[in-house]
Amino acid sequence: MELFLYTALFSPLVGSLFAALFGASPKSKIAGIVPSILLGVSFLSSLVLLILVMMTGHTIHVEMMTWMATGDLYIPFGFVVDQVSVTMMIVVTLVSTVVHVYAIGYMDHDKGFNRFFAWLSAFVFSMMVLVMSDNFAGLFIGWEGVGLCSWGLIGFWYKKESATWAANEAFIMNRIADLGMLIGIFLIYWNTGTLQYEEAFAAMPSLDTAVLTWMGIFLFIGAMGKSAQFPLHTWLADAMEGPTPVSALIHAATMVTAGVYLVVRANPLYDLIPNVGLFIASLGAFVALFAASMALVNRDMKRVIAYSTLSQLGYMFAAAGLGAYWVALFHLMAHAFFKALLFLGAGNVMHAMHDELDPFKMGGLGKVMKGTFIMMTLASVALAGIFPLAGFFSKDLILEVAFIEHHFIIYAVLLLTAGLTAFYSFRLVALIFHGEDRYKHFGIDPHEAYRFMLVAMSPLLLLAVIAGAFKMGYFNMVTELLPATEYHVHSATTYWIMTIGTQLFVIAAIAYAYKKYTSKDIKVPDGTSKMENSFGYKLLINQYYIPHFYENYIVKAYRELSEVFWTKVDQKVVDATVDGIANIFYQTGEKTRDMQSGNLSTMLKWMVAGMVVLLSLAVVFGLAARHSGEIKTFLSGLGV
Amino acid sequence: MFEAVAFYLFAFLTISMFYIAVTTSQALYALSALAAGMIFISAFFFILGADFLGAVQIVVYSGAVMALYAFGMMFFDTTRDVKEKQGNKAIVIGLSVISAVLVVLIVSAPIIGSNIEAFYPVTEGAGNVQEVGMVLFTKYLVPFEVAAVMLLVAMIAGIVLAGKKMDLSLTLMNEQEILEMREESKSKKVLP
Amino acid sequence: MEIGLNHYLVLSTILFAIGLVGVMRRKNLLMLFFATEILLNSVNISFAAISHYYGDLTGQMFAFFVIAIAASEVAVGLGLLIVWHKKHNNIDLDSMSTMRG
Amino acid sequence: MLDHILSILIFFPALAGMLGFVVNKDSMRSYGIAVAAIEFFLALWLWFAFDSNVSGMQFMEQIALVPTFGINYIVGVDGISLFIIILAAFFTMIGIASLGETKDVKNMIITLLFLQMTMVGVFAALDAIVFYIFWELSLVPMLYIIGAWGGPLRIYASVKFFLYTFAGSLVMLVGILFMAYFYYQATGQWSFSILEWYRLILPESFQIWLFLAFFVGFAIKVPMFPFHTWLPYAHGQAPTIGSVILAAILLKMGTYAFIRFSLPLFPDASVYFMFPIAVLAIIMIIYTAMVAYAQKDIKQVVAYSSVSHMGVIILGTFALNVEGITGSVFLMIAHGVVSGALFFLVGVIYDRRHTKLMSEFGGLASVMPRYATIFGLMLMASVGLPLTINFVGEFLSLLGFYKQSHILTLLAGIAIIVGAIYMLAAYKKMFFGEITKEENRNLPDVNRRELFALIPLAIITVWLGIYPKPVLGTINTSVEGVVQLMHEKAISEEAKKRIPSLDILINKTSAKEAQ
Amino acid sequence: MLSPINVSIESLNLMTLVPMLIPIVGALLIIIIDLFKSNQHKSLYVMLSLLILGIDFVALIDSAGVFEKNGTVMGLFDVMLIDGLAILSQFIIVVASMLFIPLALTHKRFHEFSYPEFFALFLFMIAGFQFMVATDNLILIFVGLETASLALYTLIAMHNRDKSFEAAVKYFTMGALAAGFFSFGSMIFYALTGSIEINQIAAVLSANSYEDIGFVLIGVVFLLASFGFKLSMVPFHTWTPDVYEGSSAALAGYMSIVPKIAAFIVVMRFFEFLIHSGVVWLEVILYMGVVLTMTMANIWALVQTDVKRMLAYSSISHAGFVMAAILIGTTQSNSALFLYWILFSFTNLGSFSMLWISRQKNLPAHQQSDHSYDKFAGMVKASPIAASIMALFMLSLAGIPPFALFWGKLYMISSAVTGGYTVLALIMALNSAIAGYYYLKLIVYMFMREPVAGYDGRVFSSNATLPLKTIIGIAAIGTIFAFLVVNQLLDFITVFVYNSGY
Repeated sequence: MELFLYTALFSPLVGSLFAALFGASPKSKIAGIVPSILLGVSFLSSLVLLILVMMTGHTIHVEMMTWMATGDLYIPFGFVVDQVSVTMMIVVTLVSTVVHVYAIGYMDHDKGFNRFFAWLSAFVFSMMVLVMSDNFAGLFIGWEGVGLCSWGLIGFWYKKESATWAANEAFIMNRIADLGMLIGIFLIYWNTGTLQYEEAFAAMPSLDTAVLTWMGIFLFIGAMGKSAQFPLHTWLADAMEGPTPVSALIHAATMVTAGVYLVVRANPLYDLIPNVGLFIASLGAFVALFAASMALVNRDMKRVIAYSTLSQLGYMFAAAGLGAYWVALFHLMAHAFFKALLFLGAGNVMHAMHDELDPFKMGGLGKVMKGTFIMMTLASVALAGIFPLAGFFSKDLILEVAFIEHHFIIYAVLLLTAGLTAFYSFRLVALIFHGEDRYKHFGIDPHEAYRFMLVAMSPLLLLAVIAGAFKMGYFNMVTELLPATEYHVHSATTYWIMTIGTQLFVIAAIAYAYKKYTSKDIKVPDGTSKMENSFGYKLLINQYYIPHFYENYIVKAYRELSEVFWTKVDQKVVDATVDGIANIFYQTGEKTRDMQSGNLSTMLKWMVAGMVVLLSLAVVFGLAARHSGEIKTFLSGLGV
Repeated sequence: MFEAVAFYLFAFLTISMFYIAVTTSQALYALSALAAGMIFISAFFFILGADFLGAVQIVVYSGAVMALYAFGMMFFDTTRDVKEKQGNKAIVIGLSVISAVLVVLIVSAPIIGSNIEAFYPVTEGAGNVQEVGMVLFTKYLVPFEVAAVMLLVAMIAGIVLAGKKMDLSLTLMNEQEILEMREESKSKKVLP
Repeated sequence: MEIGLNHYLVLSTILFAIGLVGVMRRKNLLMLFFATEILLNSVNISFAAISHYYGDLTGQMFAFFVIAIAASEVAVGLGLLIVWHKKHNNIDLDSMSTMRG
Repeated sequence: MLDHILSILIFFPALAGMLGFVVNKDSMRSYGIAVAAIEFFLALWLWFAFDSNVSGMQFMEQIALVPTFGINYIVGVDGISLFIIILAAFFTMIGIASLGETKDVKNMIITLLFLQMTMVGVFAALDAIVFYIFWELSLVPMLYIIGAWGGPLRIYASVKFFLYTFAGSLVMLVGILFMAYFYYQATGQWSFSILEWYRLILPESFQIWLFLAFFVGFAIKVPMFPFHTWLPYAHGQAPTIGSVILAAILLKMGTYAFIRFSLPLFPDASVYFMFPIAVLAIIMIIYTAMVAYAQKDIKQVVAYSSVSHMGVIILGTFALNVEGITGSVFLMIAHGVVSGALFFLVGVIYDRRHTKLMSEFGGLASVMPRYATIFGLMLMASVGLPLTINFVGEFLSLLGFYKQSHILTLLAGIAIIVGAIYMLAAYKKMFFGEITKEENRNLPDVNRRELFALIPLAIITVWLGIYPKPVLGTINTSVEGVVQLMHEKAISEEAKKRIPSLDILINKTSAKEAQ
Repeated sequence: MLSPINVSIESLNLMTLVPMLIPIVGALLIIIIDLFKSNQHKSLYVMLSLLILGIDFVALIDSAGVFEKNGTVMGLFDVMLIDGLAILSQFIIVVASMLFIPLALTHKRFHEFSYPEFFALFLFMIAGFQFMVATDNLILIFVGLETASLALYTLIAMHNRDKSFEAAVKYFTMGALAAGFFSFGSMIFYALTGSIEINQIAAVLSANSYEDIGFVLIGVVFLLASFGFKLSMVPFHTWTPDVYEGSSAALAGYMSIVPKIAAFIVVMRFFEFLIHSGVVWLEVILYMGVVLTMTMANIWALVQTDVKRMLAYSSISHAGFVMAAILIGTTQSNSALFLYWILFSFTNLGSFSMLWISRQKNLPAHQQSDHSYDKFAGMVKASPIAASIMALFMLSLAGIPPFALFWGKLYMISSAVTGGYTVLALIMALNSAIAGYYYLKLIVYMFMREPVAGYDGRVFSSNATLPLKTIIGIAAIGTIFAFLVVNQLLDFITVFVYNSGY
């Protein structure tokens, strides 16, 4: 079985290295095909492992070799395939296989084709390390690895200023969170003496709650960065500068969910500290609403989807924070499928529209791109959570959890968000595929994507539709490891009211979106309409001015402070002090060298003067010595 | 009483002579005042019973030293005032103050240790010259001889420095010039 | 009014101080040499006086050697004086300051 | 031969350098490479023959030098110094091999060989005076390298470098002499042998003063804030090879000396000064990282980044536990490799364009993809990405210090953020974007000679990042010895508490192995 | 009446006089040779002097053997005092002189070497210094000092150019003032104790337990001023740079070593007992003097533009450094003084010799003085070996290990530490750092600067001949390999110093 494990883990690496071999040479198809095939292999191995885990309930734990060992510390490269990690493996390998195949078409005309696959496969490998590692250090390797690949892929079109800027932003923001994670790891090590999940979690119940709380907080800070939770969320929208397959894979399906995975993985810890859990849930709910609100007005197709991702991550955290780890994980999985699908569909549209991203400039594309149209619509339906698509099973469950746990505010927020989700999803669909063919004004001649790209997307479509069916099987498997809380509303009536109410609310939102955005009056907004000048709109389109705030008050301040440190402090204070000391000596020399006037008379005077000074000192001392008795009486008379 | 009168007289004389010697702007005055001061000093030696020393003082200074000086003065125009640019007077004044302090101190406290034993006591009944000879040629034989060497050194130094050979400097001439000079001096030697 | 050692010492110190003043204010090399002679001579008075009051001959010895030293210094000093005068035709101290700093 | 391998390692390059005067100018480069390669293989042999289970000194040699005054030529190597010696040999080799078109190449190579002698000598010396001799002597070749081959401000930079370090080490010399005097008082014998000194337990007040005396010397060498200002000048003006060796080896002398002298000799003072030094280290980390961000010259960026990383090393050293110290020793090697490589890389571009201003570049990624790749790898190593060599060291250093202080570690951890900021910004300025300058359009990519230096470094960077064990294990053994010694010597309660006793630790590990 | 005295020859210990008599006899011999046949080549006199000094050296070895066996020997009515200090310092004097005298064999002709009297005076001077160190009688010290000084003034002036006359006059005049100080100081001590022998002065003073401390201090001040002049302590140093600049480089190097060691011995003899009897004032004054001398001289050296002048200031600073040994006053510090001075001799003679071989007769337009820094710019291009050797001497002077002077500094600072003068040790260390700057400056000029226009590389060895090169070679070897002999030297010195009771 270890063979499958290693195959699943290292195939992407091999694929990456293979593609990297061609890194500097002109595009060659093989650099795309081989990694895709290898990912397929990885997927199949994961599947085998999944079946194995499902059937037998056994987990596989291997220790490949020692990584670091010093003092008390012992960190191996250890990998574990258990119910949680195998779920993640399936999600990761499946989505990435699809994305790889898709990207062969998508990146067809790009000069950096080979490089792209090297990065992409490397990302998959890192992600696999992240999910499969059996210890926090290994997790951290993957954690940073995906960060690196994300940097490389966001900034893939490195000639674009905005892309490289976004890449750096993403990396640095993630680093801020990584610091939290690192501190969390240190805390775990110094308190439990190990970084292995099993041993560490086993030791935790005996620890002080304060310590555990700190651990929970710091680990969650790590999760916040990777999963772009408020206030570290701005990078995710900017990350849309990367190629669309990257957005689909990294910024929708896999990497951003790593934070959720971490919380799920650390469930024994979070179970011990429900307060932190509640905080996580609240933050999740807040982010869900917050991100959804920004998605309402955004005029960048990919950014809308990105905000939607953010919002869904909020859902997941809400679930995980409330202790419903399996629900969070389930939503993670379902979300991965339909969101990746949505992104890939958006990619098709972009291709068709020659990289135009403003949906107001599209319209009526449904006629030209039937396949894409169907897929994106279904994905949106799934995202909105309409029965019986995947979203319904996972998302409604989260609502139920919130309800059952008696966190009604969270519930209300999440419910509202569900409506908003439906609205903005279908706003997008409506604007892109329905209504007038506004694109004609811009002289664009859209066309459908390659057929194999659509074929490649089909597994995702399928899963987005039917994933709900796996719920019970999944539940049975995963609760071997995670707390097996079943969430049932106590009374059937309430349940039905809730479910149907939610559905109706969502459908109403969809209908409203359709009504509003399929009308023939839709024009490309030019900043003149009343709505666009309203405060709310401005607030939302400017993302609550948060990026503005970051740019002006943090980035700029940092830059200026750095400049001050260099030009003022380092050069004018620290260095100037050193040079100043040296100069004191030199200047003293320059000033006093006149003492050596070269005139013999002056020299003689110096000599006599020196003697006289010594003499007067001697006389003073001699007098003092001779009259020491009197001086003493005198002083004592003064009371000294 | 005699001693006191003599002391004060000669003290006054030496002080004024030396004062003139260091303050006058006439080289000749200075020279004369110095010579006179030297002679007056010998008076103290006689008062103090150091006859030999007094004799030496007179011989060396008024004879040898002054002769040398006069010899040296032949080079200079002694009739005109020596112009000396004076710098900061404060230093000179300061030094005088300190000297005053020193004087006061020495006057106010007797310097002689109470338990001093003479290492080379004055022998009763012997003349000063004899005593001096006795000590000089036993204990101070080596310094005496070294002093002789020192005088030899001074003599050589005087001869070398004042000699004609110093007129032309080999240090400043290049090889060519030195050779030419050599040739010239040889031919000169032949001529007269 | 007994004349004690201290009288001689004070005298000697005064003369020494005069010598020092001379050393400091003289700008003519020859006159400067006079001042140094005064310095040495003033000390001789003290030596003779101490020698007298201690009844010890060492002081006289010292004075004797000081005289010898003074004489040799004169010889060398005069030599230097002459050589300088030959080259520069003056014996002014202020002209001797080519080296400085 | 193995008995004298350290002496051979020390004096072989100098001897070869001496003979090098005879070698013809045109063949000098080959001669240099050959000598350095032999030296490197000797160093490898040393590693091969080294018993990594022994925590004490190995290959000790002792020759009386001034026995009356207790000065002996004692050399030896343990896990702490072993790898730095190898690194020194390695960098000299690839440094000479990758030497570009330089004037007076002969002088340069001879100087480098002399420099190598001093470097190996410092790390092998076990007698304080011998250590001091090599320590000071190492300034001279470096002075020459910077001063003769450097940039426009080279003389200012080299003199500053020399005098600053010199002043510091003279204070250290007073400390050394004081220490010897204590030894003399305690035993009635003069001795400068470090191992002998280890047996001495000093009263705490003396420890503090002596610690400070040594600290001045070491801190300037490291260089620690606020003594660091010579470094940017030295790096900024030095030729590539000078910067490489300065960053890779010479700076390590300071941190190495902390571990060799300050910690075991003055355990109580080390604890006493732990927090002040940690604060300095944190200022170093954050402040210099910010200064690095403000730089316009890529070499200055790397130079300031060096200071920043040295801060982490200091922090790890003063964690005073096995994890931290091992981490800091490892980070010394890691930083040597990575910053050395970065300076090489800067040199590559400087050779082509004769400028180091970042504004002169932009879009290099498309012109010099291989260069960009290697630079990227080193950049990632520099920011401490896992599976690169730096991460292991930084992780362990910070981990170690976390035991001592949470808040300070948190602050120090900002290193990973600020480090990323200036490095990524610099990379972006140089490599990303459109090519704006016409001169950059046809720059040749890295050539074979440069690859000869860069590829091995890249391999080490990744290899030791993934599999640090052979190095880490050896270091660990020796560090355990040091920590145990410190614990045993510590007088104050505080120190006993701060410095872990290893009996427990050793038991634990063996228990783990038993399982 | 005076009765005749019988003195047995044995009790005179005439042997004690032998090392001083040899140079005197040698000097007379040279004069006599000149009398019979004048205008002989200077090499004859150089070799004769060398031989005589060699014999002197052998005689010293003999005295050293006697000292090791019998300890301190007094001779000739207890005027001569042959103890460890005397022997050690005479070794330094003689060896330094032996290293100096071949420097007369220059390629170019210089005025002084055309005189046989030069060599005679030189030998007389050595005898004078030897007398000065081998006695504790103030009279003999005075006479010896004057003999040597008068000869030295003449040697300087014999270089025969304006600057050397100026130097000689300055040196002479200030020397005369110092002589006045010396005699006045001696007078005060004579008045206080009735003796002019240092050990008896010490005995008497301690017997009456320094009741007249005020007068003691006044006497000390005068002696300090006079020896401060000889040792060029600030503010009595002003003659040093000018005299060094005015005299030939070789003689300047010689002056930086031999007269000073002689003065050090006297100072050590005189101040040691005062320091040890707890005269706090003296300790404070010496402390200040040492620090001031070291630091100020260093600071002035920083701003010099001429290498020889720089070296002059540097040697003032070194003297201050060594003066610390007297202040510390332990056996270790006194041994350190000798060790330092021996090592310093080699290095400093070497560096001055390097200047000497590059001496030009006529200065080119761009050059301000004989040995301005500019002259050495880019020297490594023209003569790399000469530049390297010069750099070696500079590094050694700066105290870079393992070169000679480092060991001296090491032992000196150690003695300060051991003696409880930690702050002083730190000041000494930091002064070495300041000094590093100006030594480095020359290295920078030689190795890192481009030569100035109109540059002629041959100038750096224009004055070199085989003997000069040999001397430089000896100095260089001594500088590099000092670490091999430090141990033996230290053993030797310590035994001698310790057995002399210092």
